[in-house]
Amino acid sequence: MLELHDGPLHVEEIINRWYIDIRYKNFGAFIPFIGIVRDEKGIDGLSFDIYEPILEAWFEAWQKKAEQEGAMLLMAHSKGDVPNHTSSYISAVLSPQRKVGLRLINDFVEDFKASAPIWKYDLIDGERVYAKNRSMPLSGAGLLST
Amino acid sequence: MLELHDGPLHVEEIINRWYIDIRYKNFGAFIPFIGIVRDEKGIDGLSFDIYEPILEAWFEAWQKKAEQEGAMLLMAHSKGDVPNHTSSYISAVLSPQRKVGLRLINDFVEDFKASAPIWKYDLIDGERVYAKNRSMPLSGAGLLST
Amino acid sequence: MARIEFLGPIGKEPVEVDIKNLKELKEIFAQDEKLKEWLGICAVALNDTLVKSLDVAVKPSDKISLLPPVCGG
Amino acid sequence: MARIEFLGPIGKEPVEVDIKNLKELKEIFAQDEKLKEWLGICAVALNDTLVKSLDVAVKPSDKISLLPPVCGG
Repeated sequence: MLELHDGPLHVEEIINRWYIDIRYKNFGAFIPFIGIVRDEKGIDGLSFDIYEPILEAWFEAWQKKAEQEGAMLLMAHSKGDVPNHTSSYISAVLSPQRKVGLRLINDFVEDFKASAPIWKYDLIDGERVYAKNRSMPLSGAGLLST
Repeated sequence: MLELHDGPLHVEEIINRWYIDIRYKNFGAFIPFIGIVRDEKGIDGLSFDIYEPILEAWFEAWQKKAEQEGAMLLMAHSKGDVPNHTSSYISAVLSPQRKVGLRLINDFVEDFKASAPIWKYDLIDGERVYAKNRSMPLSGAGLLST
Repeated sequence: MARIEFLGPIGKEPVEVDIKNLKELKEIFAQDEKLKEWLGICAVALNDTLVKSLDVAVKPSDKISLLPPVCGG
Repeated sequence: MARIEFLGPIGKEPVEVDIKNLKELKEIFAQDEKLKEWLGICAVALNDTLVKSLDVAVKPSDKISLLPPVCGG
Protein backbone atom coordinates (compact mmCIF):
# COMPACT_ATOMS: atom_id res chain seq x y z
CA MET A 1 0.00 0.00 0.00
CA LEU A 2 1.27 3.43 -1.02
CA GLU A 3 -0.08 6.55 0.65
CA LEU A 4 0.78 10.20 -0.05
CA HIS A 5 0.20 12.91 2.54
CA ASP A 6 0.17 16.70 2.29
CA GLY A 7 2.95 17.98 4.55
CA PRO A 8 4.78 16.00 7.25
CA LEU A 9 3.90 12.40 8.07
CA HIS A 10 2.30 11.62 11.42
CA VAL A 11 4.76 8.89 12.32
CA GLU A 12 2.92 7.49 15.35
CA GLU A 13 -0.43 7.37 13.55
CA ILE A 14 1.00 5.66 10.48
CA ILE A 15 3.20 3.10 12.26
CA ASN A 16 0.48 2.22 14.77
CA ARG A 17 -2.15 1.86 12.04
CA TRP A 18 0.14 -0.34 9.94
CA TYR A 19 1.02 -2.49 12.96
CA ILE A 20 -2.64 -2.96 13.91
CA ASP A 21 -3.44 -3.82 10.28
CA ILE A 22 -0.76 -6.47 9.96
CA ARG A 23 -0.22 -8.03 13.37
CA TYR A 24 -2.62 -10.93 12.76
CA LYS A 25 -1.29 -11.64 9.25
CA ASN A 26 1.40 -13.93 10.66
CA PHE A 27 4.43 -12.04 9.46
CA GLY A 28 7.40 -12.56 11.77
CA ALA A 29 9.27 -9.35 10.97
CA PHE A 30 7.98 -5.79 10.56
CA ILE A 31 10.77 -3.42 9.53
CA PRO A 32 9.88 0.23 9.02
CA PHE A 33 12.36 2.76 7.67
CA ILE A 34 11.49 6.27 8.89
CA GLY A 35 13.16 9.26 7.24
CA ILE A 36 13.34 12.41 9.36
CA VAL A 37 14.29 15.83 7.97
CA ARG A 38 17.63 16.91 9.42
CA ASP A 39 18.38 20.47 10.45
CA GLU A 40 21.49 21.09 8.34
CA LYS A 41 22.94 23.65 5.91
CA GLY A 42 20.62 26.33 7.29
CA ILE A 43 17.44 24.86 5.84
CA ASP A 44 14.02 25.24 7.46
CA GLY A 45 12.83 21.99 5.93
CA LEU A 46 12.35 20.16 2.65
CA SER A 47 9.64 20.25 0.04
CA PHE A 48 8.61 17.57 -2.44
CA ASP A 49 6.97 17.23 -5.85
CA ILE A 50 5.77 13.77 -6.84
CA TYR A 51 4.75 12.37 -10.20
CA GLU A 52 2.16 9.92 -9.01
CA PRO A 53 1.46 7.72 -12.09
CA ILE A 54 5.08 6.55 -12.36
CA LEU A 55 5.53 6.34 -8.59
CA GLU A 56 2.52 4.04 -8.37
CA ALA A 57 3.73 1.81 -11.19
CA TRP A 58 7.19 1.61 -9.60
CA PHE A 59 5.67 0.70 -6.24
CA GLU A 60 3.37 -1.94 -7.73
CA ALA A 61 6.32 -3.61 -9.47
CA TRP A 62 8.16 -3.79 -6.11
CA GLN A 63 5.06 -5.11 -4.36
CA LYS A 64 4.90 -7.99 -6.86
CA LYS A 65 8.59 -8.75 -6.28
CA ALA A 66 8.02 -8.78 -2.50
CA GLU A 67 4.96 -11.04 -2.82
CA GLN A 68 7.06 -13.62 -4.63
CA GLU A 69 9.07 -13.95 -1.41
CA GLY A 70 5.98 -14.04 0.80
CA ALA A 71 6.64 -10.46 1.87
CA MET A 72 4.70 -7.19 1.66
CA LEU A 73 5.64 -3.52 1.33
CA LEU A 74 4.08 -0.37 2.77
CA MET A 75 5.06 3.19 1.98
CA ALA A 76 4.05 6.73 2.89
CA HIS A 77 5.55 9.93 1.48
CA SER A 78 4.96 13.63 1.90
CA LYS A 79 3.96 16.13 -0.79
CA GLY A 80 4.78 19.82 -0.30
CA ASP A 81 6.59 21.28 2.68
CA VAL A 82 8.06 19.21 5.52
CA PRO A 83 9.73 21.12 8.40
CA ASN A 84 12.98 20.03 10.07
CA HIS A 85 12.62 17.24 12.66
CA THR A 86 9.47 15.85 11.06
CA SER A 87 9.15 12.83 8.78
CA SER A 88 8.75 12.91 5.00
CA TYR A 89 9.14 9.22 4.21
CA ILE A 90 8.24 5.90 5.78
CA SER A 91 8.53 2.54 4.13
CA ALA A 92 8.14 -0.86 5.70
CA VAL A 93 8.71 -4.49 4.87
CA LEU A 94 6.69 -7.34 6.33
CA SER A 95 8.15 -10.79 5.90
CA PRO A 96 7.78 -14.26 7.38
CA GLN A 97 11.49 -14.45 8.31
CA ARG A 98 14.03 -11.80 9.18
CA LYS A 99 16.61 -12.43 6.45
CA VAL A 100 14.27 -11.73 3.54
CA GLY A 101 12.94 -8.68 5.38
CA LEU A 102 16.35 -7.19 6.10
CA ARG A 103 17.44 -7.70 2.51
CA LEU A 104 14.22 -6.24 1.08
CA ILE A 105 14.19 -3.09 3.23
CA ASN A 106 17.73 -2.36 2.08
CA ASP A 107 17.11 -3.01 -1.60
CA PHE A 108 13.72 -1.27 -1.62
CA VAL A 109 14.99 1.92 0.04
CA GLU A 110 18.06 2.05 -2.21
CA ASP A 111 15.98 1.63 -5.36
CA PHE A 112 13.50 4.18 -4.04
CA LYS A 113 16.33 6.71 -3.88
CA ALA A 114 17.43 5.91 -7.44
CA SER A 115 14.07 5.44 -9.16
CA ALA A 116 11.10 7.08 -7.42
CA PRO A 117 9.93 10.13 -9.41
CA ILE A 118 10.10 12.57 -6.50
CA TRP A 119 11.84 15.94 -6.54
CA LYS A 120 13.32 17.46 -3.42
CA TYR A 121 13.75 21.14 -2.60
CA ASP A 122 15.48 22.80 0.33
CA LEU A 123 13.35 25.37 2.11
CA ILE A 124 15.59 28.40 2.64
CA ASP A 125 14.14 31.76 3.69
CA GLY A 126 10.74 30.75 2.40
CA GLU A 127 12.10 29.75 -1.03
CA ARG A 128 12.12 26.28 -2.63
CA VAL A 129 15.62 25.50 -3.91
CA TYR A 130 15.90 22.34 -6.04
CA ALA A 131 18.33 19.89 -4.35
CA LYS A 132 20.09 19.27 -7.64
CA ASN A 133 23.42 18.12 -6.18
CA ARG A 134 21.77 15.38 -4.10
CA SER A 135 19.52 14.21 -6.97
CA MET A 136 20.12 11.24 -9.25
CA PRO A 137 19.35 11.10 -12.98
CA LEU A 138 16.78 8.44 -13.81
CA SER A 139 17.61 5.49 -16.02
CA GLY A 140 17.94 6.67 -19.63
CA ALA A 141 18.52 10.33 -18.74
CA GLY A 142 19.90 12.51 -21.54
CA LEU A 143 17.87 10.86 -24.31
CA LEU A 144 16.85 14.21 -25.82
CA SER A 145 20.18 16.01 -25.49
CA THR A 146 22.18 16.81 -28.59
CA MET B 1 19.28 1.81 25.54
CA LEU B 2 18.28 -1.75 26.39
CA GLU B 3 14.96 -2.48 28.08
CA LEU B 4 13.55 -5.83 29.20
CA HIS B 5 9.82 -6.34 29.70
CA ASP B 6 7.85 -9.09 31.38
CA GLY B 7 5.62 -10.66 28.73
CA PRO B 8 4.81 -9.22 25.28
CA LEU B 9 6.12 -5.83 24.16
CA HIS B 10 3.66 -2.98 23.72
CA VAL B 11 4.81 -2.10 20.23
CA GLU B 12 2.92 1.19 19.86
CA GLU B 13 4.03 2.47 23.28
CA ILE B 14 7.67 1.58 22.70
CA ILE B 15 7.99 2.86 19.14
CA ASN B 16 6.12 6.08 19.92
CA ARG B 17 8.20 6.73 23.02
CA TRP B 18 11.44 6.08 21.15
CA TYR B 19 10.36 8.32 18.29
CA ILE B 20 9.42 11.17 20.65
CA ASP B 21 12.74 10.75 22.48
CA ILE B 22 14.87 10.95 19.34
CA ARG B 23 13.08 13.14 16.83
CA TYR B 24 14.95 16.31 17.82
CA LYS B 25 18.36 14.59 17.94
CA ASN B 26 18.88 15.25 14.22
CA PHE B 27 19.14 11.66 13.07
CA GLY B 28 17.96 11.28 9.47
CA ALA B 29 16.99 7.61 9.63
CA PHE B 30 15.09 5.68 12.32
CA ILE B 31 14.91 1.97 11.47
CA PRO B 32 13.09 -0.31 13.90
CA PHE B 33 13.05 -4.07 13.51
CA ILE B 34 9.94 -5.54 15.14
CA GLY B 35 9.76 -9.28 15.72
CA ILE B 36 6.26 -10.74 15.99
CA VAL B 37 5.54 -14.27 17.24
CA ARG B 38 4.15 -16.36 14.38
CA ASP B 39 1.37 -18.87 14.80
CA GLU B 40 3.09 -21.97 13.44
CA LYS B 41 3.77 -25.59 14.34
CA GLY B 42 0.83 -25.58 16.74
CA ILE B 43 2.46 -23.33 19.32
CA ASP B 44 0.49 -20.96 21.55
CA GLY B 45 3.45 -18.62 21.82
CA LEU B 46 7.09 -18.39 22.82
CA SER B 47 8.80 -17.99 26.15
CA PHE B 48 12.23 -16.53 26.92
CA ASP B 49 14.97 -16.76 29.53
CA ILE B 50 17.60 -14.02 29.50
CA TYR B 51 20.99 -13.85 31.16
CA GLU B 52 21.11 -10.12 31.73
CA PRO B 53 24.78 -9.46 32.66
CA ILE B 54 26.13 -10.82 29.38
CA LEU B 55 23.26 -9.36 27.35
CA GLU B 56 24.02 -5.90 28.73
CA ALA B 57 27.75 -6.21 28.02
CA TRP B 58 27.01 -7.41 24.48
CA PHE B 59 24.63 -4.50 23.90
CA GLU B 60 27.06 -1.91 25.29
CA ALA B 61 29.80 -3.17 22.95
CA TRP B 62 27.42 -2.71 19.99
CA GLN B 63 26.39 0.72 21.22
CA LYS B 64 30.05 1.81 21.19
CA LYS B 65 30.46 0.45 17.67
CA ALA B 66 27.36 2.37 16.53
CA GLU B 67 28.53 5.59 18.19
CA GLN B 68 31.76 5.45 16.19
CA GLU B 69 29.59 5.85 13.08
CA GLY B 70 27.47 8.61 14.61
CA ALA B 71 24.62 6.14 15.10
CA MET B 72 22.69 4.87 18.10
CA LEU B 73 20.94 1.61 19.01
CA LEU B 74 17.76 0.89 20.97
CA MET B 75 16.49 -2.52 21.98
CA ALA B 76 13.58 -4.05 23.86
CA HIS B 77 13.07 -7.76 24.59
CA SER B 78 10.51 -9.86 26.43
CA LYS B 79 11.13 -12.14 29.39
CA GLY B 80 8.72 -14.99 30.04
CA ASP B 81 5.69 -15.86 27.93
CA VAL B 82 4.77 -14.08 24.69
CA PRO B 83 1.58 -15.21 22.93
CA ASN B 84 1.26 -15.62 19.15
CA HIS B 85 0.73 -12.37 17.21
CA THR B 86 2.41 -10.24 19.84
CA SER B 87 5.95 -8.88 19.80
CA SER B 88 8.91 -10.26 21.76
CA TYR B 89 11.71 -8.21 20.25
CA ILE B 90 12.25 -4.70 18.94
CA SER B 91 15.56 -3.19 18.01
CA ALA B 92 16.19 0.10 16.26
CA VAL B 93 19.03 1.98 14.66
CA LEU B 94 19.23 5.76 14.49
CA SER B 95 21.74 7.17 12.07
CA PRO B 96 22.50 10.45 10.31
CA GLN B 97 22.32 8.83 6.84
CA ARG B 98 20.44 5.86 5.53
CA LYS B 99 23.31 3.69 4.33
CA VAL B 100 24.98 3.34 7.72
CA GLY B 101 21.57 2.72 9.29
CA LEU B 102 20.55 0.00 6.85
CA ARG B 103 23.89 -1.76 7.27
CA LEU B 104 23.80 -1.52 11.06
CA ILE B 105 20.25 -2.83 11.50
CA ASN B 106 21.18 -5.88 9.42
CA ASP B 107 24.48 -6.56 11.20
CA PHE B 108 23.06 -5.85 14.65
CA VAL B 109 20.04 -8.15 14.25
CA GLU B 110 22.16 -10.93 12.77
CA ASP B 111 24.69 -10.75 15.60
CA PHE B 112 21.84 -10.57 18.11
CA LYS B 113 20.61 -13.92 16.79
CA ALA B 114 24.09 -15.44 17.08
CA SER B 115 25.32 -13.89 20.31
CA ALA B 116 22.60 -12.61 22.65
CA PRO B 117 22.29 -14.91 25.72
CA ILE B 118 18.57 -15.53 25.35
CA TRP B 119 16.87 -18.93 25.37
CA LYS B 120 13.67 -19.57 23.49
CA TYR B 121 10.94 -22.08 24.32
CA ASP B 122 7.84 -23.02 22.36
CA LEU B 123 4.65 -22.88 24.40
CA ILE B 124 2.77 -26.10 23.62
CA ASP B 125 -0.21 -27.20 25.72
CA GLY B 126 1.00 -25.07 28.60
CA GLU B 127 4.51 -26.56 28.52
CA ARG B 128 7.79 -24.78 27.77
CA VAL B 129 9.74 -26.77 25.16
CA TYR B 130 13.31 -25.57 24.51
CA ALA B 131 13.66 -24.55 20.83
CA LYS B 132 16.89 -26.48 20.53
CA ASN B 133 16.78 -26.97 16.76
CA ARG B 134 16.49 -23.22 16.08
CA SER B 135 19.18 -22.29 18.61
CA MET B 136 22.81 -21.47 17.85
CA PRO B 137 25.82 -22.48 19.98
CA LEU B 138 27.69 -19.45 21.29
CA SER B 139 31.27 -18.76 20.32
CA GLY B 140 33.56 -21.28 22.06
CA ALA B 141 30.82 -23.82 22.74
CA GLY B 142 31.99 -27.29 23.70
CA LEU B 143 34.92 -26.12 25.82
CA LEU B 144 34.10 -28.51 28.66
CA SER B 145 33.19 -31.56 26.58
CA THR B 146 35.48 -34.56 26.60
CA MET C 1 -0.83 16.98 -31.07
CA ALA C 2 1.18 15.10 -28.43
CA ARG C 3 1.33 16.76 -25.02
CA ILE C 4 4.71 17.38 -23.40
CA GLU C 5 4.92 17.82 -19.62
CA PHE C 6 7.94 19.19 -17.78
CA LEU C 7 8.00 17.68 -14.30
CA GLY C 8 9.34 18.84 -10.95
CA PRO C 9 11.85 21.69 -10.91
CA ILE C 10 11.86 22.37 -14.67
CA GLY C 11 9.03 24.81 -14.02
CA LYS C 12 7.75 25.05 -17.57
CA GLU C 13 4.11 24.87 -18.69
CA PRO C 14 3.06 21.86 -20.82
CA VAL C 15 3.24 22.29 -24.60
CA GLU C 16 1.56 20.50 -27.51
CA VAL C 17 3.69 19.46 -30.46
CA ASP C 18 3.05 17.81 -33.82
CA ILE C 19 5.61 14.98 -33.98
CA LYS C 20 5.74 11.40 -35.25
CA ASN C 21 8.58 10.19 -33.05
CA LEU C 22 11.00 11.28 -30.33
CA LYS C 23 13.72 12.17 -32.84
CA GLU C 24 11.50 15.00 -34.06
CA LEU C 25 10.99 16.14 -30.49
CA LYS C 26 14.75 16.23 -29.96
CA GLU C 27 15.10 18.48 -33.02
CA ILE C 28 12.42 20.86 -31.79
CA PHE C 29 13.94 21.04 -28.30
CA ALA C 30 17.45 21.67 -29.69
CA GLN C 31 16.29 25.19 -30.51
CA ASP C 32 15.03 25.93 -26.98
CA GLU C 33 17.81 27.72 -25.07
CA LYS C 34 15.98 27.49 -21.73
CA LEU C 35 15.66 23.69 -21.98
CA LYS C 36 19.33 23.08 -22.74
CA GLU C 37 20.43 22.70 -19.12
CA TRP C 38 17.72 20.07 -18.54
CA LEU C 39 17.90 17.84 -21.61
CA GLY C 40 21.21 16.22 -20.63
CA ILE C 41 19.92 15.11 -17.24
CA CYS C 42 16.24 14.38 -17.93
CA ALA C 43 14.72 10.97 -18.50
CA VAL C 44 11.74 10.68 -20.85
CA ALA C 45 8.47 8.84 -20.31
CA LEU C 46 5.90 8.03 -22.98
CA ASN C 47 2.48 7.58 -21.41
CA ASP C 48 4.11 7.12 -18.01
CA THR C 49 6.65 4.51 -19.06
CA LEU C 50 10.33 5.46 -19.26
CA VAL C 51 11.77 5.07 -22.77
CA LYS C 52 15.39 4.45 -23.73
CA SER C 53 15.35 4.97 -27.50
CA LEU C 54 14.53 7.85 -29.85
CA ASP C 55 13.02 5.38 -32.35
CA VAL C 56 9.69 5.47 -30.59
CA ALA C 57 6.56 6.38 -32.55
CA VAL C 58 4.40 9.11 -31.05
CA LYS C 59 0.64 9.32 -31.60
CA PRO C 60 -1.37 12.54 -31.29
CA SER C 61 -3.05 11.28 -28.10
CA ASP C 62 0.27 10.50 -26.40
CA LYS C 63 1.66 12.14 -23.27
CA ILE C 64 5.41 12.67 -23.03
CA SER C 65 7.04 13.60 -19.69
CA LEU C 66 10.49 14.97 -18.98
CA LEU C 67 11.80 13.81 -15.58
CA PRO C 68 14.77 15.60 -14.02
CA PRO C 69 17.08 13.91 -11.46
CA VAL C 70 15.18 12.62 -8.42
CA CYS C 71 15.70 12.58 -4.69
CA GLY C 72 12.83 11.14 -2.68
CA GLY C 73 12.77 10.54 1.02
CA MET D 1 34.52 -22.46 46.28
CA ALA D 2 33.73 -21.19 42.76
CA ARG D 3 30.05 -21.05 41.90
CA ILE D 4 28.81 -22.76 38.73
CA GLU D 5 25.51 -21.64 37.18
CA PHE D 6 23.60 -23.60 34.54
CA LEU D 7 21.68 -21.13 32.42
CA GLY D 8 18.46 -21.34 30.43
CA PRO D 9 17.12 -24.78 29.54
CA ILE D 10 19.76 -26.82 31.40
CA GLY D 11 17.46 -26.62 34.41
CA LYS D 12 20.05 -27.55 37.04
CA GLU D 13 20.62 -25.76 40.35
CA PRO D 14 23.93 -23.92 40.86
CA VAL D 15 26.76 -25.87 42.46
CA GLU D 16 29.93 -24.86 44.30
CA VAL D 17 33.19 -26.56 43.39
CA ASP D 18 36.74 -26.43 44.65
CA ILE D 19 38.84 -25.97 41.47
CA LYS D 20 41.95 -24.05 40.44
CA ASN D 21 41.22 -23.89 36.71
CA LEU D 22 38.69 -24.94 34.06
CA LYS D 23 40.55 -28.16 33.29
CA GLU D 24 39.63 -29.38 36.75
CA LEU D 25 36.02 -28.42 36.15
CA LYS D 26 36.02 -30.44 32.94
CA GLU D 27 37.25 -33.49 34.87
CA ILE D 28 34.56 -33.13 37.51
CA PHE D 29 31.81 -32.70 34.90
CA ALA D 30 33.03 -35.72 32.90
CA GLN D 31 31.51 -37.88 35.65
CA ASP D 32 28.08 -36.21 35.47
CA GLU D 33 25.85 -38.29 33.17
CA LYS D 34 23.05 -35.71 33.15
CA LEU D 35 25.39 -32.94 31.93
CA LYS D 36 26.81 -34.94 29.03
CA GLU D 37 24.23 -33.81 26.48
CA TRP D 38 24.93 -30.15 27.34
CA LEU D 39 28.73 -29.97 27.56
CA GLY D 40 29.30 -30.30 23.83
CA ILE D 41 27.01 -27.39 22.97
CA CYS D 42 27.53 -25.03 25.91
CA ALA D 43 29.76 -21.99 25.96
CA VAL D 44 31.45 -21.04 29.23
CA ALA D 45 31.66 -17.63 30.89
CA LEU D 46 33.97 -16.69 33.74
CA ASN D 47 32.54 -13.74 35.66
CA ASP D 48 30.26 -12.95 32.73
CA THR D 49 32.93 -13.00 30.04
CA LEU D 50 33.00 -15.87 27.54
CA VAL D 51 36.22 -17.90 27.70
CA LYS D 52 37.82 -19.94 24.92
CA SER D 53 40.56 -21.83 26.76
CA LEU D 54 40.73 -24.35 29.59
CA ASP D 55 43.97 -22.77 30.84
CA VAL D 56 42.08 -20.20 32.82
CA ALA D 57 42.74 -19.82 36.53
CA VAL D 58 39.68 -19.91 38.78
CA LYS D 59 39.53 -18.13 42.15
CA PRO D 60 37.19 -19.13 44.98
CA SER D 61 35.13 -15.95 44.46
CA ASP D 62 34.61 -16.60 40.73
CA LYS D 63 31.33 -17.26 38.99
CA ILE D 64 31.29 -19.69 36.08
CA SER D 65 28.27 -19.92 33.76
CA LEU D 66 27.33 -22.58 31.25
CA LEU D 67 25.40 -21.10 28.29
CA PRO D 68 23.49 -23.45 25.98
CA PRO D 69 22.68 -22.52 22.31
CA VAL D 70 20.73 -19.26 22.07
CA CYS D 71 17.79 -18.00 20.05
CA GLY D 72 16.65 -14.49 20.90
CA GLY D 73 13.94 -12.51 19.14
